[in-house]
Amino acid sequence: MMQAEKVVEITIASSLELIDIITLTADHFAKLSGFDEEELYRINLAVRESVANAIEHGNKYNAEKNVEARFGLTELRLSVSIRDHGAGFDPETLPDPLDPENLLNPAGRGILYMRSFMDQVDLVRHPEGGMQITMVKNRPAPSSPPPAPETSSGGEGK
Amino acid sequence: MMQAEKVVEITIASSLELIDIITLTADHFAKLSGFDEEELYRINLAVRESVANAIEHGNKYNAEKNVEARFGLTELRLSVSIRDHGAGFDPETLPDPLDPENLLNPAGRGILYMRSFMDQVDLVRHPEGGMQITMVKNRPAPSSPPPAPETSSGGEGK
Amino acid sequence: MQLEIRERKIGQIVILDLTGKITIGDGSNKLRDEVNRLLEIGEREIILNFEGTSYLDSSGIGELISRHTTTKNQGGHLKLLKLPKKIRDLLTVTKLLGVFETFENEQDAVLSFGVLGVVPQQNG
Amino acid sequence: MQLEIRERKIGQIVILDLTGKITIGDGSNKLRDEVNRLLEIGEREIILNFEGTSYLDSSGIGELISRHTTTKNQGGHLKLLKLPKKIRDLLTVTKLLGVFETFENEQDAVLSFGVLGVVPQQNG
Ligand SMILES: Nc1ncnc2c1ncn2[C@@H]1O[C@H](COP(=O)(O)OP(=O)(O)O)[C@@H](O)[C@H]1O
Ligand SMILES: Nc1ncnc2c1ncn2[C@@H]1O[C@H](COP(=O)(O)OP(=O)(O)O)[C@@H](O)[C@H]1O
Repeated sequence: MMQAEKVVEITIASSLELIDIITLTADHFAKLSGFDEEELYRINLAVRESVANAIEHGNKYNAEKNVEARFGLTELRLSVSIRDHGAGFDPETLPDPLDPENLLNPAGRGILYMRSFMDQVDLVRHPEGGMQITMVKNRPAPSSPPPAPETSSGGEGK
Repeated sequence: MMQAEKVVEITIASSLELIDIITLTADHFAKLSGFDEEELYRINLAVRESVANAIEHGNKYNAEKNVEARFGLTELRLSVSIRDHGAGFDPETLPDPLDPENLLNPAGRGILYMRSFMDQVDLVRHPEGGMQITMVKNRPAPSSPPPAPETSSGGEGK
Repeated sequence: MQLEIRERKIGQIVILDLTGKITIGDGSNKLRDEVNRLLEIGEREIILNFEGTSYLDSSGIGELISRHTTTKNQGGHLKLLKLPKKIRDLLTVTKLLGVFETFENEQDAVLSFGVLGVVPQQNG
Repeated sequence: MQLEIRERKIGQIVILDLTGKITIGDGSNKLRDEVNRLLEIGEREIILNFEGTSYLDSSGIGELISRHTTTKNQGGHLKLLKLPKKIRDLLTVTKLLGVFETFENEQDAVLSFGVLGVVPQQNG
């Protein structure tokens, strides 16, 4: 049975103590997606980095600015987009944290985390301002638990 | 220090397996609010009931219709609003689940849960359609951990 | 955690050990299916052991009532064992504590069925 | 879970047992403050025991590097003990495994400081 994308959207104020709300949702989605515990951990870390960046570099801890997250789950992949309302930046210009001369730099590894743990990471300026990061991870091949189908008759899919 | 309301908004598709995303957020907020484990459990249950109603009675499991949740935390109270896109209903007309003649009715206790576990419950038709349930719970008096303040300089409040 | 149900037999009595959450959807459905299956194969004396579960939403409570009624209508008994305080509180709030027969320990629950349970013998 | 830090002393060596998450905000700040406090009161040989923590975001890694550098600049050593596989993997991804001295068991870590740790004596 073909199913539509299952979508959840979350908006939080720019507060570090609200990051967990988005990572908890990431955990839940990752479980629904059939990822194992190791991948859950990696997805969780990638999502944490992107939300932390949105709060820190994007919205600069301005509590009046929101961070918007969108989770989408299809049969094939899990996607997570994180958007802030800051000035945005050009990812091409970032120093490479793996370059030996940057190795002892205490910052600059967040995007490396995202790129290492997700299958695809796109960083774009949102047309209406702010940065939008979209991360995609392909779901594991449906072995034992198949991708949760959804009935429309009142039962729970999985 | 006076602080603004800390707000999180979540939109989910009408799927029972996404309820946990909203209850996990409720747990996180309830913890930030300083509620003890017992109250966490009750808030969690009240929120679960309202989201389940929105999916079941409001949106009638139509995956194209969303459920929208809004959490707000101020120094004094935690509020949770749940809105669906169904036909709405008139809470005045509901049978009383505590009436002896309804006692063996397998349904009809969700709103009782909400009213028992939260300090205030308002059920109103949303001006643009659907039902909106707003539940408020007063925060415990700030004894040891004071209501988490938020710095704007990069540190985490609590 | 999703509801898990383990089945044990003591004489003619079936004990279902419940672990996890009994909530709308999966949890309630599983409980319904399991009790219905027992009734279909002729079981009539059923104990639900709540030691491993303390999360019961209104749909879960509804399921308890339905299974209680169905079992009774077929001449059987559905009894509740080791209710954690949290579930006892929920049954108090909903004024349902009087509807169910509840027990604190397993032996009392088993003996309450009368002769059927007097000589416990391990089955299966 | 928020980071918790327990402090032990073996001779001149301070061991910090870390439990919980080392992440942006509280976790990183706590680690920074604790190591800085030790340096201020003159401690120079520090072991961070990771047995109880496996969650380290990029801010936490940054904090490790900063504390490592600060300790070294003051003539001290910061060594890492019992890295769980998950944290080892993170240090591999970030090519930082070579930057830190890491140990699998506590005695090796203690002895690595040389004479200071040879005759372990329980303090405080
Ligand atoms: N959402 C964002 N808005 C603006 N700038 C950002 C954003 N995310 C990342 N950056 C920029 O990219 C740099 C690298 O980010 P990252 O790899 O996460 O490391 P770190 O956050 O430790 O600096 C940041 O220092 C910042 O300059
Ligand atoms: N969001 C909603 N939209 C439409 N009707 C609702 C909604 N929430 C509750 N109701 C109505 O109120 C009744 C009582 O709800 P509740 O107390 O939660 O018990 P239950 O869900 O078990 O029926 C429902 O059966 C339904 O008719």
